[in-house]
Amino acid sequence: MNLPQILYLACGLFCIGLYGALTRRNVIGLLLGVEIMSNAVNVLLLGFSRFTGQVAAQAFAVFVMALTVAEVVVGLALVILLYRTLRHTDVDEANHLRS
Amino acid sequence: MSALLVGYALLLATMVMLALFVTLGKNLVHSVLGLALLLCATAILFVVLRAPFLAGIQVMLYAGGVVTLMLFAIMLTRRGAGVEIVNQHIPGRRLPAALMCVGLFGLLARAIHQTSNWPAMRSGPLPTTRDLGLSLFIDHALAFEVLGILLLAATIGAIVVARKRDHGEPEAQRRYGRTTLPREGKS
Amino acid sequence: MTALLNLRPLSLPLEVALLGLVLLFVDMASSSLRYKALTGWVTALGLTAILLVSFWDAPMGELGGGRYRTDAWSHFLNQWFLVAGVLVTLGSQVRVRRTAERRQGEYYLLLLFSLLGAVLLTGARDLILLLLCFELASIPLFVLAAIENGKNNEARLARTAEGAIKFFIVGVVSTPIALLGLAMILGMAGSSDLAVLSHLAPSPLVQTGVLLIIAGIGFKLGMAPFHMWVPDTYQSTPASFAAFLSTAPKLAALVMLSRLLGSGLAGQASLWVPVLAVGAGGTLLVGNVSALGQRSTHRMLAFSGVGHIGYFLMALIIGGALGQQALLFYGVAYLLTNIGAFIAVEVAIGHCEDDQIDQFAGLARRSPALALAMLVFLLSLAGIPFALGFWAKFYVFIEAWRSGHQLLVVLGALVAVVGLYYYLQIARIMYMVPPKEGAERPVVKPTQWLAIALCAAGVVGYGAWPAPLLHSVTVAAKAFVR
Amino acid sequence: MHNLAIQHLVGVAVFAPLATALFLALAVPLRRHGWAAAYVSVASVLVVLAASVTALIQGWGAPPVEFGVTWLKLSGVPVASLGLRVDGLALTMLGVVGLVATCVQVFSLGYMSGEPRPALGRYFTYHSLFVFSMNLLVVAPNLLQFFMGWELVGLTSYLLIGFYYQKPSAAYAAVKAFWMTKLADMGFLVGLLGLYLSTGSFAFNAQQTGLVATATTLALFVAVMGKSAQFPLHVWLPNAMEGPTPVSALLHAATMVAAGVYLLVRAAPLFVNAPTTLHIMLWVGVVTALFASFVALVQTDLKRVLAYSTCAQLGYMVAAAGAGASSAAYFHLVTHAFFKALLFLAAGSVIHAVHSNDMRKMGGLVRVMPLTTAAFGVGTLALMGFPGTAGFFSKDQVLEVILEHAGWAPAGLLLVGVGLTSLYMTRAFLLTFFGAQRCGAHAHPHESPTSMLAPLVLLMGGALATGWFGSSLAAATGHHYHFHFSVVGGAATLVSFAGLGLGLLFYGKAGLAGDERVVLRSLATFVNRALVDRAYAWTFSVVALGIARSCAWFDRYIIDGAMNYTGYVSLLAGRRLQRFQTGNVIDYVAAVVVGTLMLLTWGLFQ
Amino acid sequence: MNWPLLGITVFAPLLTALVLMIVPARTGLWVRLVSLAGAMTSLVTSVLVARSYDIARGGLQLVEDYPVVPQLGIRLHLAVDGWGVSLLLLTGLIIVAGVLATFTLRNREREFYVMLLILVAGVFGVFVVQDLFLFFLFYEVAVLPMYLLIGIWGSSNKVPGAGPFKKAWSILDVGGREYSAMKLTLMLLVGSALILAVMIAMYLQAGQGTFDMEVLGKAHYSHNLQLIGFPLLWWGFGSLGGVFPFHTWSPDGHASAPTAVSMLHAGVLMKLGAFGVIRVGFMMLPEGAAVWMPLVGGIAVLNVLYGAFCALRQTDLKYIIAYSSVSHMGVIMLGAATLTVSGWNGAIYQMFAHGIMTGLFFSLVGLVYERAHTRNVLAMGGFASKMPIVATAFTLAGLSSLGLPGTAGFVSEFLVFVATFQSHHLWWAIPAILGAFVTAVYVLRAVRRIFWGPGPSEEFHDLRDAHGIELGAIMLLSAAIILFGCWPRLVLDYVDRATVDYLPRSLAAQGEK
Repeated sequence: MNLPQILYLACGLFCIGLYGALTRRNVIGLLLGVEIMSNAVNVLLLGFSRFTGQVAAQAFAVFVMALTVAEVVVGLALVILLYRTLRHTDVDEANHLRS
Repeated sequence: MSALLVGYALLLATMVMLALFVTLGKNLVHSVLGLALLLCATAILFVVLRAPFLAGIQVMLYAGGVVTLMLFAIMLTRRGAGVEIVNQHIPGRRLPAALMCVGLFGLLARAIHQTSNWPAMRSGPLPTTRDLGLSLFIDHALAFEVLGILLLAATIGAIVVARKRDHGEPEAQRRYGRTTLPREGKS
Repeated sequence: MTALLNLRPLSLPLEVALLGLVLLFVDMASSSLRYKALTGWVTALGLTAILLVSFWDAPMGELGGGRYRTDAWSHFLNQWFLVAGVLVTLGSQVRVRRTAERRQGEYYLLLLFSLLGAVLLTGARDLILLLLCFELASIPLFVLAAIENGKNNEARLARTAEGAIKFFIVGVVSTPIALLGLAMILGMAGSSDLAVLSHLAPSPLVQTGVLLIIAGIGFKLGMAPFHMWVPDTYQSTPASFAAFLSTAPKLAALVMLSRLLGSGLAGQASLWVPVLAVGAGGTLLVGNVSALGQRSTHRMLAFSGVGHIGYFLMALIIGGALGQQALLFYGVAYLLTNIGAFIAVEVAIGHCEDDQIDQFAGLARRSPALALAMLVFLLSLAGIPFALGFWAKFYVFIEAWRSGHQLLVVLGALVAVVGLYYYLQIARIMYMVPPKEGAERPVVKPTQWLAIALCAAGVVGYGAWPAPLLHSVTVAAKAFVR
Repeated sequence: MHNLAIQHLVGVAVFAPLATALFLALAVPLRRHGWAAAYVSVASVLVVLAASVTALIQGWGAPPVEFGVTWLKLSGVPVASLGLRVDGLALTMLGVVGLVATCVQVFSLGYMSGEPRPALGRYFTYHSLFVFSMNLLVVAPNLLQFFMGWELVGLTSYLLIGFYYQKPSAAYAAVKAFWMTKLADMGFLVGLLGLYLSTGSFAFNAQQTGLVATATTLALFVAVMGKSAQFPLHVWLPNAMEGPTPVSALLHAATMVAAGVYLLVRAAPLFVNAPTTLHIMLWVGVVTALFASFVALVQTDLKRVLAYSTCAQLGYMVAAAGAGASSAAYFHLVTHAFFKALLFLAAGSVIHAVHSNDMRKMGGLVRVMPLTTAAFGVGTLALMGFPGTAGFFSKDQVLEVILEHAGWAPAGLLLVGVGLTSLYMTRAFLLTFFGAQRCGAHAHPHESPTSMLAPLVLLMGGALATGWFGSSLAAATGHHYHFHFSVVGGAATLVSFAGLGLGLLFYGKAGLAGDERVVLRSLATFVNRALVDRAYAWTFSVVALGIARSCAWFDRYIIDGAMNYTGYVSLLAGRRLQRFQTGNVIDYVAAVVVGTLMLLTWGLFQ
Repeated sequence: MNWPLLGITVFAPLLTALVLMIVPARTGLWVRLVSLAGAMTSLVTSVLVARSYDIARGGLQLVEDYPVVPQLGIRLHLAVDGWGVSLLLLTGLIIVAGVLATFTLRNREREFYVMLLILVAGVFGVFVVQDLFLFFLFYEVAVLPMYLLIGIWGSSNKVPGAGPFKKAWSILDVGGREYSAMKLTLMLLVGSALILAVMIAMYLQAGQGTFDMEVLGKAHYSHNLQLIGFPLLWWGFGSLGGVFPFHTWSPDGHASAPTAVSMLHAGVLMKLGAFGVIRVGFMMLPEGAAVWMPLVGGIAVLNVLYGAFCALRQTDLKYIIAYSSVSHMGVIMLGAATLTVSGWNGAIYQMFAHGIMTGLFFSLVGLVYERAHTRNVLAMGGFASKMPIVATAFTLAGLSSLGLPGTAGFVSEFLVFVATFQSHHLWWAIPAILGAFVTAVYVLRAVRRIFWGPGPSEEFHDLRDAHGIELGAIMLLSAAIILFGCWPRLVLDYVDRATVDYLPRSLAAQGEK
C-alpha cells in the first residue's frame, strides 16, 4: 500500500468514468461517468493526504465534492429541461445546432 | 498484515469492478445504484486512508444526496410508466472511446511511473478532522464562503431551469401573477 | 483572526454580493410583472454605483495570509468586469423583459453571481480559492444559457435547451479534468498557496497536472480543440447573453490561467509556453478559418471569438509584466468590442426567427447609426487602425515579437486578414445589399442605445487616444508581477 | 542688342503659333465659328513668316547665338535647357517653314471651305500647333528640345492625318503613322540617352568615338528612318495621304518628314564620328529612293504617287547625308520643300475640283484648270530635275557628292531613280491633266479660287528659283558650294529626259491604257503584294496581339487564378472544418479528450 | 506664418467628413459644397506648404510634433520634405478634381464623401508623417474606405470563368463589385500584415523605443532583418503599388470602382504603395534593398511590359486604364530600383505625373461610361463628334501616358530612362522603352475605337459632352498635365532636393554590398 498504487487506482477510475462520459447516450448516464471521475480525483487527493500528511489535499477534497454536487444539481435540472422541451434525454439526438 | 493487504486489494478490485459496472451496465437504475455502491466503497477507502470525516461526507452527500437526486431525475424523465430505463451506449463510439481512455490511462500511468521525487511524509501525526476543520475555516475560510454562494447559485439556478414554463399558463393566471409567483428566491 | 476580520480588501466583491441581496429583495417585492423590470434597473444602477465607488475607493491589501490579495492588477480587472456587467445589463434589458419576463430577477441575480465569481477570482492567490471563484463564475452560466429565449416558440426553446445542455456536458467533463490536474499539483506541492507552488520541482506528474489544467480551462476559454461547444451555445443563446458569455468568463479564465501559470507555475514555463504557443497558433487558425462562410451571425462571432482567444494566448505566453500589459489591453479591447457587437446584433436582428447574416440586409439604410456602430465593432474585431482592436493586436504583436514568437506574430497578422473577410461580409450586407421586402427599421430602446454607444465610444475613443488605457494597463501589469 | 532682336524675332516665330493654338483651343466660340479661327491662324502664320524672313535677313552671316533657360536639374545641377539657337541653318529652315506654312494655310482657306465650321476651327488650331512644333524643333539648341519638337510634330501629324476621324481609313492611317514614327522614336530616345550618358550633354556637337558613337547615331538614325519614311519604316507615309491635301503638302512633303533630314544636317558633327552609320545611311537612302520610285510608278492615287515620290526624294537626301555631305542634303531639302509643296497643293487643287484622288477619274483637266496644270507642270519639272529648276541644282549636287564620297554604285542606282522619277511624274502629269476627261458626269471641274491659286503661284516661283540660291544656302550652313557642270549632273539630266521620253511614249497617246504594259503590270502585282505592309500587319496582329492575348489570359487565370483559388480553398477549408462541428455533443466531448491527449502526449514527450 | 499647415492639410478632410455627418442628408448640394470646400482647403494649404518650403535648406521642414502614445514612442510627427511637397500637391489636385468629377453623384452622396475625405486624409497623412507607426496607420486609413467605396458605389462586370475555372469563379462571383472590393481589401491587408510584422521587428531591433523614421532609418539592423524584411515590405507596399504578382486586385478594383474612387485610387493611392517601398523599404533597409535590387528592377520592368500588353488585349475601357496603371507603376518602381538621382526623381515625378494623368483618365472614363452605359470599346465609335472635349482630354491623357514631350508623363519617363542607362542593369532600358511604345499602341487604339470612326450609333443617344462642373475636373487636370510637362521644375526642384538628401544613404549600402 503506497502512494503510486492509489494514484494508479485514481487514474484508472478516472478513465473508466471518462469512458462512461464518452459513450453514454443518456445524459444521466453521462453524469454517472462524471461522478466517477470526480470521485477518482478525491481518491487521488486523499492518497496524497495519507502519504504526505497534507491537510490541504483533504480540504480540497471537500471542495471537490461540493463542487460536484453543485454541478450535478444544475445538470439534473438541465436534464429535466431537456426532457420537457425535447421529450428525450439522449445527448446524441440533440444535434440540431450545427454548421 | 497480509489479511489487511488482501482486504485492501479486494477493495480496490471492487471499486474498479463497480466503476466498470456503472459505465458498462445496461440498466440506468442499476448503474445509479452501482454508483452508490462505488461511492460507499470509496468511503471505505477513505477510512483506510485515514480520512474518516470525508468518508462520512462521501456517504451522506453522495450516496445519500446525489444518488437520490439522480433517481428522481430518472423518474422524472421516464418516457412512460413501466418502461425499463435502458442505459444505452452510442453505437460506434465504444471502440474510439475505449482507445482514448486506455491511452489516457497509459499516459497518466507513465507519468506516475516516472515520477520519483514524491513529496516526503510530513513529520508529525496525520491530519485529523480537527486539522481539517481548522484548515477549512482559517486557511480556506474565504473559499468556504465562496462555496456557500456557489451552492446558493446552483440551487437558484436549478430551480430556475427546472421550473415549469411560464408561457403555457392560462391568461388569467398571468394577469393575476401574484398568486402564482415563485418564491424560490427565499431558498 | 484579525486578518480575517479586516474585510477592506474584499469591499468590491462584497458590494457586488450586497447588490445581489438587494436584487433578491427587489425581485421578491416586485409583486407584479410590471415591476419586475425594476430588477434590471437595480442591477445596472447598482453595478454603475459600485464601479463609480471603485474609482475613489480602491482598497488594496491582503486577507487570509496572502491567499487573497487585491492590488492594482485585480482592481483594474474588477473595474472592467463591472463595466462588462453594466453593459450587458443595459443591453439585455429589453430582451429579458420580452422573452423571460417572469425570470428577470433570476437572470440578473445569476449574472451577478457570475460577476461575483469573476471579481473574487482576480484577488485569489490560492489554488482552491481560484477554483471556487472560477466555478462560481461558470456555473451560473449554464443556467443563464438555459433560461428560456423566445416566447411560445418551441423551436427556439428547443434550441436553447440543446445549446445549454451541450455547454453543460462539455463543461462537466472538462471540470474533472482540470480538477485532476489541480489535485496532482496540489498533492505534489503539499499546499494550495500559489507562493508555495512556484517552488515546485518539475516532475512528470506535475507536468501532467499542468497540462490537464490547461485542457480543463481551455474548455472555458474556447481554445482549439476544446472550442466545439462555443458556436452551438452562442447560437442558441440570445445575443445579449452571448455578449456576456463571450467576454467576462473568458477574461475570468484568462485571469485564472495568468494566476496559475504566470505566477503559480511560472517555474514550469518551459513546459506550458510551447504548448500554449502551439495552442495559440491552432486556435487562431481554426477559429478564423471556421468562421469563413458562416451564415449565422452568432456562429460567426463565436468562431471569431475563438480566433481572438488565439491572440489572448499569444499575450499569455509572453509572460511577465509585458505579457500582462498586452493581455489586459487586449482584454479591454475585446470586452468592449464584443459586447458592443453582440448587443448591436441583438438590436439589429434579435427579433428575427434566425440569425442569418442576411438579416442585416440594408441595415445602413434602415438605421445608419446602428450600422455605423456595428461597422466600428467589426473593424475593431478585425483589428483595423483607429479602432481599439487594432491597438490591442498591435500591442500583442510587439510584445510577442519581442519575446521571440515571431512566427506566431506573422500568423496572427495573416489570419487577421482572413478575419477581415468574414467581418466584412456583415459590413457588405449592411451596406451593399438592399433591404428585404418589408424589413423594418430596427427598434432600438434607450438602454440598448446607451450600451452600444458606450461600447462604440470606448472603441473609438480609446482607439484614437490609447495612451490613458495603456497607462493604466501598465500600472496594473506591474502590480501583477510584484 | 542686335542679337537680342533676332532672338525676339525667332521667339515670335516660335511662340506666336503656340499662343494662337492655345488661344484657339481655349476660345471655344471662336474656334467653333471656324472662319474666325482660320483668319486668326493665317494672321499668326503671316506674322511667323514676317518674323522669320526679317530674322533671316537680319541674321544673315551673323555668328550663331544661343539663348536658353534651365529646364531640368538633377542633383541641383542643370542638365538640360530649352531655348533658341539662331544660326544660318535654323534661320533658313524657319524661312522655309514659314513660307510653306503660309502658302498651305492660305491654300487651306479655299480648300477647306466646304468643311463644317467647328472642323475648320480645329483644322487651323492643329496647323498653328504644328507650326509651333516645327519651329521649336528647328530652333532647338540641343537634342532634347529637338526631340520634343520632333514628337510634337509627330502628334500634329497624327491629329491632322486623322482630321477626317470619322472615316475609318483616315483614323487607321493616323494611328498607324503615329505608331510607326513612335516606334522609330524609341531610337531617338535611346540615342538621346546614349549621348547624354556618354558625353553628359545633349549638344549636337558632342564628341563621341567608336562603338558608342556608332550605337548612338544608329539609334538616332532609326528615328530618322521613321520620321523621314525610309525603307522599311516608310509604310505610314502613303497611308498618311488620308489627311487633307494641304496637310500632306505641309507635313508629309515639305517640312515634317524633312525633319529627319534636318536632324541629320543639324547633328552632322555627331554622325561624322560614326562612319558605319553613315554607310548604312547611304544605302538605306539609296534603297528607299529606288524602291519608292518603283512603287510610285504603279500608283493610281495621285497623292500616293506624290507620297512615294517624297519617300524617294527623302532617300536622296538621306543618301547624301550618308555620304557625309549634309549641306547637299539640306539643299535638296529646301528645294524639295518648295516643289513638293507645290505639287501637293496643285494636286489638292485638282482633288478639290474632282473630289477624288484617283487618277483614273481625272484626265483632261488642262482645259478647265490651266493655272493648276501649269503649277503641277512646274513642280513636275523641278522634281524631274529639269535644268534650271530648283530640283536640277540640288539633285545635281546630291549625285555629285555621292559619286565623290561613295563611288559609282550608289550614284548609279540613284541615277536609275532619276529616270524613274521622270517616268512616274510624266505619267501622273499626263494622266491627270491630259487625255480624256474621266471624272463622272455629275462632276464639274473648275479652276480653284484665288486663295488657292495665289499660293501656287508663290510656290511656283520658289520651285523655279531656289536652286539659284544654292551657294548662299551652303554659306548659311557653313559650307562651300558652287554650281558647276559635272559628268554625273549631265548623266542625270540625260536620264531624266529619257524618263520623260519614255513617259510620253507610254502615256502620251495611250493614256490610262499605258498601265497595261506587261512590265508595269507585273511591277504592280509585285508591289501591291505590299510585303512590307503585310509584314507589319502580321507582326502586329499575330505577334503583338498574341503576346497581349497570352498576357491577358495569364493574368486573368493564372495570377488572378492563384488569388481566387487561395480564397476558394480557404472557403472550402472553412467548410471542411465546420464538418467537424457535427452538432453531436459527444463528438465535442471526444474533441476535449482528444485535445487533452494531444496536450499530454506533446507536453510530456517534447 | 506659424500656421500648422501640415496639420491643416491632413486634418481638414477629416474635419470636413465630421461636418458632413452633421449636414442634413437631404441637402445634396450642401454636401457637395462642403466636401469641395474641404478638398479646396487641403489643396490651398498644399500650395502654401510648397511655397513655405525652402528648397535651398532642404531636409524636413514645417515640423509639427505631438505625442500620441508615449509608452510606445509614437508621436504625431508631421514634417515635409521635397517629396512630400510634390505629393501633397498631387493629392490636393486629385481630390479637388475627384470631388468635382463626382458632383453629379446622386446616390448616398453624404456617405460617399465622408469615405472619400477620410481616405484622402490618410493619403495626406502618409506623405507628411515622419513616424513609422503613424505612417502605417495613415496608410491603412487610406486603404480601408476603398472597401465600402467600391462595394457600394461601384459597378459590376461579371467574368464567367471558363472550363476548369468555372466553379471557383462562380462561387467567388469574379468581377462583381463586392468581389472586387473584397479582393482589393484582402490583398492589401495581407500586405499590411507583412508591413506590420517588419515594422515591429525594426522597432524592436532599433531598440530606441521610438517609431521616428529618422531614427529608425539610421539604426542598424541585422543582416537577416534586412534580407527578410525588405522583400516583405516590398510585397506589402508593393501590393498597393501594383507590383507584378500582387497587382491582380487592381484591374478588377479599378474597373468596379466609381469615378472619383478610381481617380483617387489609381491617382494617389497606388502611389502610397510605391512611396512606401521607397520611403520605408529602400531608405530604412538599404542593405536588404541592395541585395534584392536586381529582382525589384526586373519585376518592375516586367510590370511595365506586362501591364502594357495586358492593356492591349482589353476591350473594357476601365480595364485598359487599370492595366495601364499597372504598367506605369512599373516605371515608378523601375526608377526607384536604379538607385540614381535621376531614377528617384523620375519615380517621384512619375507618381505625380501618373497621378494627374490617370486621374484625368478615370474621370473621363466615368463620363463616357455614364453616358454610353457601356464600357465595351468595341461597341463604341465616333464619340468625338458628340463629346469633343472629352475626346481631346482623353487624347491628352493618353499622350501623357505614352510620354509625349510637353506632357508631364514625358518628364518622368525620360528621367527613368536616363536612370536605367545609368544603372548597373542597362538591359532594363529595353523593355521599359518598349513598354512605352506598347502604351502608344493601346492608348491610341483605344482613342481610335472610342472617339474616332463612323459616328455613334443609335443606342448612344444621350451622349453629351462634358459640361458645367465636370469641366472643372477635366480642365484642372489637363492644365496640370501640360503645365508640369512644360515646366517640370515647378515640382522637380523639390523632389530633387529630397532625393539628394536621401539617396547617398542607400548608395552607401549598395557600396557596402
